[in-house]
Amino acid sequence: MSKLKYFLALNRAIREEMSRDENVVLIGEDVGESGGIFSQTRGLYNEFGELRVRDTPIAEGGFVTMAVGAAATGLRPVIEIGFGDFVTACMDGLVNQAAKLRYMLGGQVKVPLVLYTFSGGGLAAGPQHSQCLESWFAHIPGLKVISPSTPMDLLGLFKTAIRDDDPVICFLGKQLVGTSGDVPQDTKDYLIPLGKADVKIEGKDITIVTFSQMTPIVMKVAESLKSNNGINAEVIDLRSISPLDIETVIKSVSKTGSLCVVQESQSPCSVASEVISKVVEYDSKILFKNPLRITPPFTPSPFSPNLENIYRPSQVSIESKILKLFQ
Amino acid sequence: MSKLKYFLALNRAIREEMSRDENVVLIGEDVGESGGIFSQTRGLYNEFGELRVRDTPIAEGGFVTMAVGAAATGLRPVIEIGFGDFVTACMDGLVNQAAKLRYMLGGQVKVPLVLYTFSGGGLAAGPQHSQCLESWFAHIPGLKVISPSTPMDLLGLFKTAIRDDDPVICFLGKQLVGTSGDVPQDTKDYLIPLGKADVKIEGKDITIVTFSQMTPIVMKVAESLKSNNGINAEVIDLRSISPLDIETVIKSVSKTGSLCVVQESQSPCSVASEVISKVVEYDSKILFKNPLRITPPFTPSPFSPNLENIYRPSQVSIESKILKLFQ
Amino acid sequence: MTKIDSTLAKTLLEKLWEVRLFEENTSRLYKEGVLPGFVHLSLGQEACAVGACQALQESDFITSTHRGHGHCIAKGADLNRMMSELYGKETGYSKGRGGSMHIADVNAGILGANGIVGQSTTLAIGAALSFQTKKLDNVVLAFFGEGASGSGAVHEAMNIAGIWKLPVIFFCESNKYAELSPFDVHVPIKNISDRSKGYGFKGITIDGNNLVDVYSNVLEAVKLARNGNGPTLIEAKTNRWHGHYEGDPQKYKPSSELDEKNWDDPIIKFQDFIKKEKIISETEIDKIKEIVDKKIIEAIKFAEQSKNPSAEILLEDVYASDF
Amino acid sequence: MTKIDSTLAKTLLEKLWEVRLFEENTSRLYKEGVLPGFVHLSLGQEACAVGACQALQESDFITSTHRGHGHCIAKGADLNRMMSELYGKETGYSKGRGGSMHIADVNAGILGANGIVGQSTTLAIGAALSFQTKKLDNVVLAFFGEGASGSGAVHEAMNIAGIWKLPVIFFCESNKYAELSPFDVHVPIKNISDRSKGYGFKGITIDGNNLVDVYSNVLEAVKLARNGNGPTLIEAKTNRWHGHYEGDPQKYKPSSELDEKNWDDPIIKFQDFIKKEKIISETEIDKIKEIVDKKIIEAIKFAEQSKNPSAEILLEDVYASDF
Ligand SMILES: Cc1ncc(C[n+]2csc(CCOP(=O)(O)OP(=O)(O)O)c2C)c(N)n1
Ligand SMILES: Cc1ncc(C[n+]2csc(CCOP(=O)(O)OP(=O)(O)O)c2C)c(N)n1
Ligand SMILES: [Mg+2]
Ligand SMILES: [Mg+2]
Repeated sequence: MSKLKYFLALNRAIREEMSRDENVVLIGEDVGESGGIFSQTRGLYNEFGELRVRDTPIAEGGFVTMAVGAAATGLRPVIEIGFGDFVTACMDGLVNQAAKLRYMLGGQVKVPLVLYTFSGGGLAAGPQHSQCLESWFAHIPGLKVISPSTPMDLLGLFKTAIRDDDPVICFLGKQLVGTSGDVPQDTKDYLIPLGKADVKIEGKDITIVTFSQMTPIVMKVAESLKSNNGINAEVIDLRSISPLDIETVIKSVSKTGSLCVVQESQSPCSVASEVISKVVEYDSKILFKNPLRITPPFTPSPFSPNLENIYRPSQVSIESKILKLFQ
Repeated sequence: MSKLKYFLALNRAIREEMSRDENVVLIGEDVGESGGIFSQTRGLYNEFGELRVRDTPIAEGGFVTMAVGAAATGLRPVIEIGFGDFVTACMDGLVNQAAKLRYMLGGQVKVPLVLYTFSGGGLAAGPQHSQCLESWFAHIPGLKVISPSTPMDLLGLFKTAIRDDDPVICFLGKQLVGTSGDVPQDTKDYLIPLGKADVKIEGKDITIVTFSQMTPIVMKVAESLKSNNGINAEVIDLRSISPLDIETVIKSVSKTGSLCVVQESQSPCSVASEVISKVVEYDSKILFKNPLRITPPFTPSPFSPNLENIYRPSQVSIESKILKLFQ
Repeated sequence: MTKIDSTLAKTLLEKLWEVRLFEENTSRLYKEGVLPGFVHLSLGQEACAVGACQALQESDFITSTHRGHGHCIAKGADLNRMMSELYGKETGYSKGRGGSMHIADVNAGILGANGIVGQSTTLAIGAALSFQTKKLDNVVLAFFGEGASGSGAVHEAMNIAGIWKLPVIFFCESNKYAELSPFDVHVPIKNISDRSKGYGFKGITIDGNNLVDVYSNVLEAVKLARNGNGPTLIEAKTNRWHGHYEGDPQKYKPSSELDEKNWDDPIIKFQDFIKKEKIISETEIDKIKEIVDKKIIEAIKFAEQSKNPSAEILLEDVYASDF
Repeated sequence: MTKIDSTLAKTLLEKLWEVRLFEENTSRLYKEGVLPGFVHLSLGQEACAVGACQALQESDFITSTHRGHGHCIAKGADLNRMMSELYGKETGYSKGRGGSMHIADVNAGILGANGIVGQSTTLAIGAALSFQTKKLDNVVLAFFGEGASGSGAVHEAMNIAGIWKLPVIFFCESNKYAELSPFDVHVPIKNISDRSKGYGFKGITIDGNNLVDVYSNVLEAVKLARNGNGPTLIEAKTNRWHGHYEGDPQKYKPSSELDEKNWDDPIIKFQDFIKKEKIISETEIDKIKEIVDKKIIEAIKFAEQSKNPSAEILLEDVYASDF
């Protein structure tokens, strides 16, 4: 094992896969010579050249659908959309093209592309630069959605995503960019399958399901609940949003009898709604308490740090809501 | 009461509101002189003139954001997007502009616009012309979402939406276009408040929640369950998706102990997920059976009528799934 | 002017008739209630499809629109599988899952018709990107309409293609109407081709009903693109004889345009040219039509005898790998 | 050439300094860690903001971008409330909910800065639509960057504005960079203004560092728009002195561009002009800067003394009516 930063895990995943397969290309705004706004793509332009690493104009709709056309004709594009909020500009390419092309054309093509974007709050970036929109894509057949919380998961899932023959959308956590974590020494063929959740902490009293930037916070909550309140929470990091590893969640809830989903995204029609629905559809009797969603209030994400701190689920707010369940 | 067709209810709602308030304008592709592809806007161009009824070029992204700018400066635009699938082209205008402008600008503006679109399948229109995407918008604070199933509801909700000071997205049922229904004689001020579900049929054995084109089908299911199986289903037509009238659903489930949501949209992260989650969060003990979602399989909407008939929930398929709950 | 020899003339004429008769029969079958869904026909625009595709090689690609039958036929799609797809049958190109708006034959270089206006151009630059990146000398031709020219997608595609000098031809079938509304609702200038200057490449407006004009101009654009000199925008002025969709009452058209006598027929135009230049004989001309007639009847029979797609086909091909 | 009298010159110079000193102080405060989030400064581009807005009336509107401080100041926003917004305080224009990228003062005709590149133009045509529909003779000016010009939104806005002859001015601050990449990554031609022909209206490229040029060209465009003659596209070539955002290491710029000595200073340019034409005296010039200096200090004090937004502010203004 060695230590690697989250954004460098992304960089390494792309580099290794570009070295392995010359059909992998990188496309996006400022991913080229400048190396990206978080330095996430640095070095790749020099290593792979201007044909395989392309700085685009500001035209997310255009270059995402372009990538679909490229994927259907033999390339394996990796596309960057800087902020998760800007997916609004490329929905057609993802939803009406990438997700449906294979089905619509009778299976004649595959669309192996990966789109990654930095999502979520915590940087006082304001209402148009802080959203979490992964739930939209989980609603769409034909797409796969991942959201890794650690450098290791990012590396393993991203490499799998690049090798996957379907379109995969990867929501990275903005606040995680600079965080460090263990990764294997040799990662060349380090792959984590899509659709497998990770039980971060085992416990018998409550199942807390979460993903992306909320994972490290929820882990602190679990530690605190244990040492301060004697509550043993089981923490599940979904990692994949679609496919969703509901088996792991159900197994856990069957043991704990209690379910809480913590996410930074809005609550209605979301991953949290889906997890809860799937569990009670399976068997509503395994719940001994009412399930709980911990999400931001139903407002846009505010700029001012003191408001953003109230808006986003925090260790304190999560803890106090969970403790109420145990009163 | 008099009879009116669904598409003419839309026409009348727009006409009456345009007569009442000169700030109401109609904008969209072919909404003008030609009167719209389903004749839904016929006569409006002649009555209100070229300044207030505008045929746009094919630029959904552009004219939706334009409408946001217009709404923020005093107009009350009604916008048509022909098929629900094309909202992919105007997500930024709806989600990053319309939904957030008021909040983001400190409450200095309001954004009174209504966007309507024809959604859903049943016309063998294929994968890019049959989707139901209302769940995406219910996920977004700042937007309101409605989906009426009858001419009366369409008329009353749409007029309310036009008078509402917030952006409202209205998903109309494509298959409902030519259906007829009662409307009040004088509809000038006939308003139905947003956020109120309609109990279409009362029953004590199961609560079936639905909306839009599924409503008439579910009503037939309920009739058949009653006469053939002695099962009394309570049918709730949500009408509003956001705000969502969960009180009415909870009241019903408290009585029936059993919940089924039928929708034409995809299942994951959807209105159905939301309804089920909200009910069990409120009190999972009120459910005596596991809740059930009846939705299409997780595939794009196919063209061929025989596949589309399998894809979409039908009276037969809904009935047999509900009957299983009672075995 | 490009030389048209007798072999080429026969091919071109055969293709023209294939498009014409395929569309006429589709119109009839739709009217008879045999075909489900929506169909958008390209009657009157045959010279665009045939002229443009003839200038391409088999390994070149096209992308197409909701009005794509002509393009697909011209690029070499199989009439049987096309017709079968319109019927929604299992032997159709999309196994019945796509219908008229989604016909593709990737082996023949048809990346598919597409139901979202404008996206033919963005998908096209994607295929062009593949070719450029892999250092292949293939080119891509994107069909789109004058209505589509108002969409941001088309602008973004042309801008990117201009910057990267992608091997792509933007072929605009400027057919006077987009759905129910005329040219000037969509375009504030006379010729859309004027926009190419804004992207740093060549643009030209031509008579889209003149097959030889279309063919020779696209040939030139293909040469530029194949040699690494980037895109061309070709605007072909043409006419959509039928409604936007079959069944469209076309109230928005002046009656003169509805009168067949006034139609500028690209096939007659080409046949007149052939006759004048004495490239092939009149009997040969007639024979071509007869042969095509049979092929279409064959295609209809094929479609009718094909099975409806089975329930498994509904669930297939959503993903290429595990989900 | 437009006549600049002493009153006008004083106003212009004051505005120039307001922008300059506001931005310099913002830069300093950001570096000191006082300001949260991201800020994008318009240092070097002051003549664009001031010249363009001076050509408008108070009841005319502007729309702005992520780099909007200068535009807002020039159109008459209150420095105190602006600075307070950058601090995230309750007295800010957005009550602390928007920040640097969302400053608006609708009473002053500022429909808001916007964080989504390109949408300043589509929001602008919306305001222009309001004016045209209500038969008011106001106009709207949309600021956008050369990077934004590649987006479909800008094309759709210009096309619609061209067709409907909306009273709008498209003002492109062509400042050589979009984020970290130079002009030619985004634009395949020399002058973006060439694109206006494709939309049927006038386009011109000007020196965006020359205040008088900017002012007089926008005046002319405003006259056209106000008289119902539709849009103009003005491309003002200028320079972004600082990074894309404060903190940007700017490794992508050649060192000559980073050297202040090489900066083409619009304020010095304008002051030289004033001096040469003897419009106002040097002491007056110096006094203006002093006055502005005080205003900015005032604004910072106002911001610092303002309260952080209370929790209720988080929940307010999501909807204008019941939800
Ligand atoms: C994004 C999008 N908007 C609207 C439509 C509906 N629509 C289908 S065809 C069409 C008109 C297209 O006009 P044009 O590009 O001129 O092509 P033509 O039909 O004349 O071949 C429209 C508006 C669509 N399919 N996609
Ligand atoms: C739709 C969208 N894509 C990308 C971004 C990220 N972004 C912010 S500013 C910017 C560059 C804009 O360049 P330009 O239009 O030239 O304006 P300038 O920054 O030079 O003022 C980019 C890409 C964004 N905010 N919105
Ligand atoms: Mg057309
Ligand atoms: Mg710039």
